[in-house]
Amino acid sequence: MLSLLIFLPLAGAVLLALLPRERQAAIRWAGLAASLATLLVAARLFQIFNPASGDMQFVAHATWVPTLGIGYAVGVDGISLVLVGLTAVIFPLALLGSWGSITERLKAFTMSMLGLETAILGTFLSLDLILFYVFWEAVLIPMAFLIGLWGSENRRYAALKFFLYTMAASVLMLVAIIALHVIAIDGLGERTFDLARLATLSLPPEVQGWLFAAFALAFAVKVPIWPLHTWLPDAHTEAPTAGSVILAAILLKLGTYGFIRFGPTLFPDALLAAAPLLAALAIIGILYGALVSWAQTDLKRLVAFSSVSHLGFVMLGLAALNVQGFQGGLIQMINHGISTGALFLIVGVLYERTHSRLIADYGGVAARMPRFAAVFTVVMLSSAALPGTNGFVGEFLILLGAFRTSAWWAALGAGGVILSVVYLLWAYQQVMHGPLVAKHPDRLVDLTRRELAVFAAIIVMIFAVGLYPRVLLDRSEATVNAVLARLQRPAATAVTVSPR
Amino acid sequence: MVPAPAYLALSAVLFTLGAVGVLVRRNALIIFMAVELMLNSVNLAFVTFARQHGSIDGQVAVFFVLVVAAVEVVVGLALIVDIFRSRETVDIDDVDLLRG
Amino acid sequence: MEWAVFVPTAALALAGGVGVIAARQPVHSALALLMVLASLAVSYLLLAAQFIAVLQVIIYAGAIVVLFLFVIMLLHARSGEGPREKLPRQRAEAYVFAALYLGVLLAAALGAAAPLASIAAEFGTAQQVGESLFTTYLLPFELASVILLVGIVAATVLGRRPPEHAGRGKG
Amino acid sequence: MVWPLLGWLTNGLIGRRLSRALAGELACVTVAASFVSALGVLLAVRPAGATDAAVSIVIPLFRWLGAGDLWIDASLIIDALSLVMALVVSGVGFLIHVYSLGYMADDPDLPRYFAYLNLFMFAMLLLVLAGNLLVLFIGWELVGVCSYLLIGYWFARPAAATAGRKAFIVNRIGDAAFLLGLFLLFTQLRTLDILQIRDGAPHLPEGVRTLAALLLFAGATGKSAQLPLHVWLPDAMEGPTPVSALIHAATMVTAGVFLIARLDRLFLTAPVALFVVGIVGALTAFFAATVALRQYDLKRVLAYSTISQLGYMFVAMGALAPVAGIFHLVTQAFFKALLFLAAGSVMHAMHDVIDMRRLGGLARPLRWTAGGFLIGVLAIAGVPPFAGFFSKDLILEEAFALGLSTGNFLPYALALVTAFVTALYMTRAAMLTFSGRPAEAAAHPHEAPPSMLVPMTALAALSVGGGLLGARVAGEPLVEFLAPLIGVKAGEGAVVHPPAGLLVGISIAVALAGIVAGIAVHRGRRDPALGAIAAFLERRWYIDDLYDAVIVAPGRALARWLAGPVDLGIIDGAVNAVGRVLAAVGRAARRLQTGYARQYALGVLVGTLIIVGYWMLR
Repeated sequence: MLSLLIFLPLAGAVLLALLPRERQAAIRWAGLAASLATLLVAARLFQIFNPASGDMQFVAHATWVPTLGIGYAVGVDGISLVLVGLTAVIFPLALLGSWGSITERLKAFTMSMLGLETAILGTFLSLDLILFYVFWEAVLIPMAFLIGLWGSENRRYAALKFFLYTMAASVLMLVAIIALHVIAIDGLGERTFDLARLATLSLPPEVQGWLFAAFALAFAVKVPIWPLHTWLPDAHTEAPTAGSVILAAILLKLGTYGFIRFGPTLFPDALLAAAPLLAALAIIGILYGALVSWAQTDLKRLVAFSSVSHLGFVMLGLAALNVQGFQGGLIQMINHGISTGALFLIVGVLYERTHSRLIADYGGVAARMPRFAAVFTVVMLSSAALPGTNGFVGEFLILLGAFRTSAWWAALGAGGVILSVVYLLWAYQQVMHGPLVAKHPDRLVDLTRRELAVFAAIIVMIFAVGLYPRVLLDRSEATVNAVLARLQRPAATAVTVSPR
Repeated sequence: MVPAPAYLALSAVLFTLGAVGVLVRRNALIIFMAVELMLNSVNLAFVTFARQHGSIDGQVAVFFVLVVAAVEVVVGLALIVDIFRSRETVDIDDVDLLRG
Repeated sequence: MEWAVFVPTAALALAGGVGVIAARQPVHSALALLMVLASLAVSYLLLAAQFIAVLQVIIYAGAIVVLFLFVIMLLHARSGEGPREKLPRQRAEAYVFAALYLGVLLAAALGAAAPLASIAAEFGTAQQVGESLFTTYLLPFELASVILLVGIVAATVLGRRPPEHAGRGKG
Repeated sequence: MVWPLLGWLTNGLIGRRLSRALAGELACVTVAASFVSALGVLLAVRPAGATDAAVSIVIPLFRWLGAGDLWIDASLIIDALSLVMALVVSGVGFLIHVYSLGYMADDPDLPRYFAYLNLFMFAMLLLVLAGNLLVLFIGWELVGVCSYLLIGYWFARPAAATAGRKAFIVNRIGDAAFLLGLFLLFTQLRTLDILQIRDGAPHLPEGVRTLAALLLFAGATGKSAQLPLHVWLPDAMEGPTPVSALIHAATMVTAGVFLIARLDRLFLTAPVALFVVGIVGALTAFFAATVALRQYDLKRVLAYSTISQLGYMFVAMGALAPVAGIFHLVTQAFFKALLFLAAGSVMHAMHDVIDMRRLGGLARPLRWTAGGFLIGVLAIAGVPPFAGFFSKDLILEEAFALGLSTGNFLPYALALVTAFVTALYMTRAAMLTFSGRPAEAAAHPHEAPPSMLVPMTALAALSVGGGLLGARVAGEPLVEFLAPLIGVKAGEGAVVHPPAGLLVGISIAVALAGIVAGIAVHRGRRDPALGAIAAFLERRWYIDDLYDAVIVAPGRALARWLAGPVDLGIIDGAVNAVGRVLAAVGRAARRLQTGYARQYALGVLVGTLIIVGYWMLR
């Protein structure tokens, strides 16, 4: 089941390779079909998933490199389930959203997208550290292509920066993975990279600290946690619309997912010790991202920095280390995927029409594009966490969780709630309100039917999550409890690690 | 009976001669011959050890070295001919395209 | 008795080795190399490696040296060394390090003082080597054939005259 | 409550296809349906409520979200308070919808207008009927959004768009505090259900109660435009006038007052917080009234008077008399909506001229409007028997009583002075607008269409008679209705009763004096305040300027600084510096690659020498 899910997009990409590159329409439809098929499988998974259990479900094992104990192991629990759902939903939308804007090397583009989907799903679902690492790095390749080949003016620089920055940080994670493996040879008496097996190790705090630091660095760059965020605005700005959407909606979640998946499981003590630091960085990220957004002149950069702010909320929720915080962080990951993805699509709509991302080049657009204005309003309010939309559920739970850990965290985080309105409304007003300013007013035609369909789906999700978040929350609750339970585990049966 | 160290010493001297040839000469052909010299000195060491330990494995290794040497010479000489065609020289110092 | 054979062959081999690296003309080098190879073949016989000795003569002396000579003829047998030494310190450094190297190697060689093992009469015959090759070393043997194939293909490709400067830069 | 939601959905989604008239009428019908529903519920509850008005009917809807020990049930609550509020909201809302039909008749984008208006009605009803603080918060934020949308309705005008944004942001500041208050309550009580909080609040530690109450009050100051978060309301007058009447006078801004009444037991048991509430209310009332003296924009005068009246309501809350506050809330909704509608009618007639210096002599051409405005003025000034008199008087009495029992007469004194100033500036506004010479801008003033006049008439009637709801002579029906539910002063049975007659006399005298002074000043063509004070008032105590200088400008500068030097310079600079260092190392290493194969070979030899030597010497 899960393997099918993971490799379905890849299979689609392989099939695409057989299509002649001139038949653009066929390529588009085939790519969409592959991603929709994946969505169907994911939906079925969602349906048969047992929400009462906090364990891994649908686990599949296979040996891969037996001499080193590397295995192919996949499984899904409540946390990865919702993220898999998000991935499966966003990809068709992203493909639809860039329907007309990609005409050059369309086949390669679609194949990259599908390959990316496989890599991301694999990352979310793998239970073996090496497998995880392979998928984790595999994500970079199609993404760097997406930025570097279909991006705008400064794309080479952005792609290179993105690739090197995240790659460099991940290498340390590989070192830590190997270190864990070596420790496990002594501690468990077997060669293994299996997460469940490694989780039974109980490491001394000092070792945990170092290993966690290595993991955390890789994840922190991906999230990105302040001050490791500077690749993000460049990558976002230069990437094509679909690339930005995927990057914001899903790729950043890999980092936060990593924190959830590996932090409590492998390094509970280190996580407990690092939580205040993470929270502090998260809060700085929230406020900093919001303030810097306010000063941007480029719409895409603005949205990119808003991502820094939003992901700061996610990290704040995770650092709270309680149920509300975790659940809120999880919901916020989904929200950010939906809302920020939608914001990038919105910028894409404008860009497609006038080829400018500068805020100053727009004004009074609402008069010419009323439907677009309505969509923009809803998405903006969702991003600003208006109650009733998805954003509120996430921020409410996060801040509540943070409040229960430390009232000051929540108070500072609430400052981000205010600032988010400041920059979003500012940008909205500059672009949509006031007298009409545009280089080519006649090109500002309202949303097409296809775009409307994409946004309709997004808006439905915004309100669905906002009004009935239990669809997601119920499924992840048991898992979150199980994960958090590990943090309360007494540090018994410590394995002595012999220095080599 | 000539003891093993004598053969090995001969092998060592031949190897060093080959190395010096590689380092000092600039004619690609001669460098190649010096390499052959080094390979042969190693072969001698292999055979000596095979004899010393009474194991046939050393001679098998020589067999493989021979194979590799043959291939190397064929490919290497082809390369030299190719370079000569394009640059009219076999001086190895004139071939510095990979200079940084 | 064996010393009487070993000392002259060793002396010939050494002389040949010096000749290889010292000769002005490549042709002389090739002939010196031939001398080394022949001397070594005799040594192999002394070391109970009849099969290898035969191979040495056939492949090296018969094929490889001929190939060298062939190429030397093809390239007008010019010395090929340019008039100017571009690496002035290379020669001195090479001698120093080579001497050091020789010291290390000799130390290793003289340290391996274990007596020769007693061996059966058929040691080193083609039969025995072949048996080992086709049982224990079957896979490497097959791989060797692949290497040979690759070499043939490579030489063919490299030796082919390119069709009119396609993609060939003169730089 | 569901009705306006339906209206919003239909108008928002397919409004463009509907005929223009239909869109408006549909909106009116839905709101009317809400009103009728509320009335029906009232009548249904009434028999039970007559004996036991404290009963609260909770209607659970569905379990909204849950995480750990947090469970939020979306539920509605129906009791005396929420019904009163629902009736006021839907009633005034209905009248204003009807008025809008006339006022907005020329607007090209009518369905959008009514969609927003209906959404607002939905949100406001959700707010007043919410059974859970979080649900209330949804309504609370949603009305803020509607307010933003409606203020910025004419988005092509930069001033309107900016005003809308300002309103939203200032509200958000209060909301953040509100949210923190919610967290505090939840961590203490493990629930956000309003009834459970009411029951649980008195058992909390004093400090927690005070802090929670203050945080929630901070939220209320944002929404109800109290000091120091009042700055958005005057700017909000950029919106269409019916919107100002509905949202920024009658309903939304009173949400803060409602919140305190809703959580009366929390507030009434936190004396420190209550003290702050009373003082802030009184200061705001006084401040806003004085500013109103020197405004020339008719709508801004009304806006400041709204702020001032809201201050009164908070005074009432601070004086342990939420019932009086709610009473004033109701009457204020009537007469302030009336005043705004009259002002709107003037604008309608004068082609959107709103500067009072360019108006004048309109009493004759706009007979009905002028009459309505006059009634409103009398009501707000507190002249009997108009509605404002009774409610304002009740508050003054309670404030006096508070002074007697605690020795804190400041709220009473300020409130009394404010009453005088209120009468003064309202008279001034009325005189400037309606009497005197016809102003230059008076091209061809024409009376408003019936769709505008009828609601004004209805509101005028309510402004005249509304006071009876709480008047002592009529048996105080509203007070009777509400008192059992809220504002139970536990253990304060023996309150010192002030000499009611005397106080009433003082109030009336002050009001009349204010009116007389207003007329006199206007006649004498003298400005009521002089010199530096005038400038001070005209610049609204420099509060807006202060905010601009202290918060907005530095914030913007900080943002620019962070985005420029810090982000691009330092942080990204560090990243790129790493890249540059690596590139430099690469360039240095490049020189090792001479291209001479023999040199490489020498390297190999040395390398093997080192390795072999190491192994041999080891």
